[in-house]
Amino acid sequence: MRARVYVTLKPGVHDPAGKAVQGGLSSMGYAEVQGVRIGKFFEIELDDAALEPRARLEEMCRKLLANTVIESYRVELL
Amino acid sequence: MRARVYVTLKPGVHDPAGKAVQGGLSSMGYAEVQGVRIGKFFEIELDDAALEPRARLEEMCRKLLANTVIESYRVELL
Amino acid sequence: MTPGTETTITDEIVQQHGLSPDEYQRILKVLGREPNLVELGVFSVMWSEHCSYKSSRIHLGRLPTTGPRVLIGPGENAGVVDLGHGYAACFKMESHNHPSYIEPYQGAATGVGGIMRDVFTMGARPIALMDSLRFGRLDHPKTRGLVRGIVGGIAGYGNCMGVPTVAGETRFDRSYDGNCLVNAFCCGIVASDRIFLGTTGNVGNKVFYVGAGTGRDGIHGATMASTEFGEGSDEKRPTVQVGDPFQEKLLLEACLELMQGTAIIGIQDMGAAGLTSSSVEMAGRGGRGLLLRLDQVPMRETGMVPYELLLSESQERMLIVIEPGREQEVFDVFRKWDLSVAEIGEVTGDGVWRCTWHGDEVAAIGVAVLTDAAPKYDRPQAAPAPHPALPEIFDTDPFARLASILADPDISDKQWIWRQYDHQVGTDTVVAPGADAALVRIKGTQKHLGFVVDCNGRHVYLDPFVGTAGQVAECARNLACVGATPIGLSDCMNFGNPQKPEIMWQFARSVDGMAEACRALDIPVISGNVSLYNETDGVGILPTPGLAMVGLYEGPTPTIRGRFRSGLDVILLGAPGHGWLGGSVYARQMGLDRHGSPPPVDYTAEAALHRALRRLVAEGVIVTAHDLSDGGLLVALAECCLDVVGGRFDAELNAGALYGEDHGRAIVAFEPGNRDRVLAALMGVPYRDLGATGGDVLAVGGRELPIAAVQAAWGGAFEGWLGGAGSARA
Amino acid sequence: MSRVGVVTFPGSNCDADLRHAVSLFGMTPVAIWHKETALPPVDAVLLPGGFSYGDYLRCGAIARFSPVMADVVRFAGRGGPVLGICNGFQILTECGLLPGVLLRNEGLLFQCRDVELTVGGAPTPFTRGLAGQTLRLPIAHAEGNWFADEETVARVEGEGQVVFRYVANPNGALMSIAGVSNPAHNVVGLMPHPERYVEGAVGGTDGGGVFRSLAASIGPTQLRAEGANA
Ligand SMILES: Nc1ncnc2c1ncn2[C@@H]1O[C@H](COP(=O)(O)OP(=O)(O)O)[C@@H](O)[C@H]1O
Ligand SMILES: [Mg+2]
Repeated sequence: MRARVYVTLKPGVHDPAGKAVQGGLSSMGYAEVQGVRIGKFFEIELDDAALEPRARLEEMCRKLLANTVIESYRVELL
Repeated sequence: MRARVYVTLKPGVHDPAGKAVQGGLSSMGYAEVQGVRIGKFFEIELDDAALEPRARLEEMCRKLLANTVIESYRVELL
Repeated sequence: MTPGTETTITDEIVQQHGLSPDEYQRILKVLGREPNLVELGVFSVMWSEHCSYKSSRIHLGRLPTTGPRVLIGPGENAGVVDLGHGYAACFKMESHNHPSYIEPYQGAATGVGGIMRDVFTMGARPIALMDSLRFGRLDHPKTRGLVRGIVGGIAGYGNCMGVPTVAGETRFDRSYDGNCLVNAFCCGIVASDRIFLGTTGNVGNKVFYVGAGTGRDGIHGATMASTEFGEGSDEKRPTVQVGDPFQEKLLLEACLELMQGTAIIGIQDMGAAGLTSSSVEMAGRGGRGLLLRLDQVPMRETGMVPYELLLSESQERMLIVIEPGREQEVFDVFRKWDLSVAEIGEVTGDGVWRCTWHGDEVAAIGVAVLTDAAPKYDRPQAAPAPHPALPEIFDTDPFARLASILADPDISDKQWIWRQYDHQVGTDTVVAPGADAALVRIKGTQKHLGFVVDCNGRHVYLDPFVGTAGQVAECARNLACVGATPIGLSDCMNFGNPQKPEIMWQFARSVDGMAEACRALDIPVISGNVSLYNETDGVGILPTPGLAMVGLYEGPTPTIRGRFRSGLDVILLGAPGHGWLGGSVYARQMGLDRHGSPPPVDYTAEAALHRALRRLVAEGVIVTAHDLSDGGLLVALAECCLDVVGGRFDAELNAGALYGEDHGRAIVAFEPGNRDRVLAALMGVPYRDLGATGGDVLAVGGRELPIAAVQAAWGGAFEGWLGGAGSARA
Repeated sequence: MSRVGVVTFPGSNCDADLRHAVSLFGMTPVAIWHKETALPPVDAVLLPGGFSYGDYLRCGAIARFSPVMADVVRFAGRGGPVLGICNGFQILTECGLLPGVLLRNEGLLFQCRDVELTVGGAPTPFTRGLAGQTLRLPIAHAEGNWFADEETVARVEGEGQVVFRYVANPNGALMSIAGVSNPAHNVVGLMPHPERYVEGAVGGTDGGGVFRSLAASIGPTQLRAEGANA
């Protein structure tokens, strides 16, 4: 069983790397880019017999994969 | 107009971060996790009048957003 | 059927493995049969330039490699020099040029990782790193990205390992446009009676694999480094290895922990050509055979086959040989550090290197066939056509060029680079980057090690013998400026295609120049590395014999610095010089950098100068010492001033006097009250009064420049060019 | 003599430096492996700099689940002095003992250089007698950009939890915050490295105050001379 977890910075949290990418793109001539924010995602391979995978994954997000002070997460089962 | 660009390590390329997270999860008791690979995504705000956004975004990926030596990318227009 | 044993070897397959038809015939002869595909792969890496030194070996033998302090010279993973009181320094420099050009961040990172493994394999805890970098022109489209990626990779790996990067050098030249150089140096400290070697001991000893699992990284990496770049080299890209400094940090600590005990008979890192070359080298040194059960190798990916396992260059792995019965100690330590550990084979008595896969034999080759029988070439040499003479330069106002010379990419401030390196971790860095040489203390002793890495490729290009000899002198001079006496040298010979007689000539002459200077100055060469085929589409790099020198200073930590402060007298030590401009920064700014000849070296005068400098530092009678090299007298004075303090100095206002790069000179500054003690310490070395520090202008021969302008020219150039957003890639 | 625990996580690399500094100030350093489930008897716990678990996910995120951390949290709850330096600070924010998070530096690059810091007035065991002083200490980090939501910032400022503040902001940290404490002031974290500047021969001596303060806070000690070459 596979799952994907997306972790994004909450609105209002500073994203220096996103800003740098945006600056880089605009200096390369991509004037149409008006904003960039960077997130990360996890491709997780789960044991097929895993119980309550969604609940467990959300727990992993709260505990480790996301820092809920600044990040929000979304779990997708494939 | 918004787009999302996903950047993933190519299959076979070592993912030290994914391995560290997998190790962390398993020592926290999530025995069902058998593999973790980490990717990143860019949420990109584009000018509504942007021309050929997909082609331009793919160009941005090749030039900056992805390191095509070890990463592959996927563009999604929202 | 066992993968890799049934393929018929065709000419095409031989060629894809980078072996010439002659070399394949040699394989048939020494093996007495056709190799299978696995064995062919093994030959291709073992006989590659990178592993076999087939073009360079006969020349390296001319280097002086012994001395009263040398405990281990070239031939092991790194050389070892005795420091006294039970301490020894273990060091080596190595290139990672081609991988860094293809993937700058990972290429440079894994270069740093590799050189650290060479050092801790010997039982030494790494205490210092250096890096020597070469890039193309600033306005070349690839240069900026290469600088960012390579510096980022070195920082990423070295910082995570907790080893300070204390010195380095960075130069730019059009010849590196398509072939950057990344040379990494590491030094460790080891107890002189606890040095570990890559050997096998007795028949029946067990072979252990420890560290990270094996993936498909960098297969053919060793062959790649031995082939000229050109059209189509992009196809080799998937061979890039990704470094994992975290795993290596664990591997370092685990190895050093196991080394506290007596279980280890031999230990060898897996570097270029991975499992193959590490196991063959061990068997070779031990004079034994080896059996490897490849199916027991920890794997990171599924479906891997023997060919891949043998040729993979996955990082952060080691082979360990132990006596039977000590297995549990190995398991305990590596499991404590959460690392893979597996028993994969044993030492045999038949001198054959043998691999099996689930019980079936997939390779069986005599160890000597892979090592001693490797081809050795005495490639033809030819001196190139003489370089054009340096024309007389008519410059009505040479002083006015100071700002542009300070902003020259080879001269200007490289803080942008070394601020990204943790240069303090370990809390022993006495003299940090930015000085002539770094100085690192060894806690609990009065010993301090000086570190410098240097190469002036313009000088070497103009005359490989004299140019290389001059670099040896300059390295020793740099060490003397922090009070250290040279105890050993590690070199990294970066040259073009050795199949071209002019390149082979450059190489041989450079080796001879190094050998002469090392003999004259009494400095043994204890380790090194050769990187050939550094060219793109037929254009070779400047010959670049990177030299990393280590010096020893014993005594209370010195307070010497490279900057002036107010109220000091300044003198120039050494002969005044001839105003030698051949190969100088000044000549380059005039577009004449491939003209003339480099400055000659006077070993006797040089040695006397170094003795005097060391004594001045040890006696604590000088505040500042700085040697004269790139940019000559005026640049040296400007560098001592920067934004700290100005000064008024005497000098003739002609280009040779201001910017000549004659060897054998240094400036020192001292409190006027110490003059007598300073002069007494010179022991006959000639000197000349230059002037005194103070004020906020740099005044020379009646001309002047505000020190703010000196700082702006020197300090702003490099960072300004790199300006803009940081790299999006981490 | 006072015993000061220094935890080693996988990837810690300033642990030996920290033990060296502790011993220079007359305290006994006690090395603690992160897999220990209980702290040995110690008077204070220090979390060193480095790259625990490679800093791969977020700095300090995985280390926070090391077995020993549960007892560190209990120790802090009992009022025991806990100091996190650099990566140690990141671990303390990840496990919630300290407010805020440490984001990537504004300039994105790792920075190793000296900064000037002013010391706040809170009565922490690590800053006794230092309030109001300006210290020159080195930073060495890529993720030292302290961030918190407005409410947290207001609380941290209001309760006097700002222990160190940069004179010139090197990394984009909110309110130039370089180090904070918990509300009880017994847990402190900072990005700069006081343990690196405790000897005159190597960098400087401005970090010495932190260790002298700790020594004074946890018991009688015989201070060894500082500034001398070990
Ligand atoms: N230019 C050189 N001068 C002196 N010794 C050298 C030189 N090049 C290589 N060596 C020595 O040859 C041996 C093999 O080098 P290398 O293949 O780079 O080692 P490794 O396989 O450990 O990476 C080492 O002991 C090295 O010190
Ligand atoms: Mg080696």
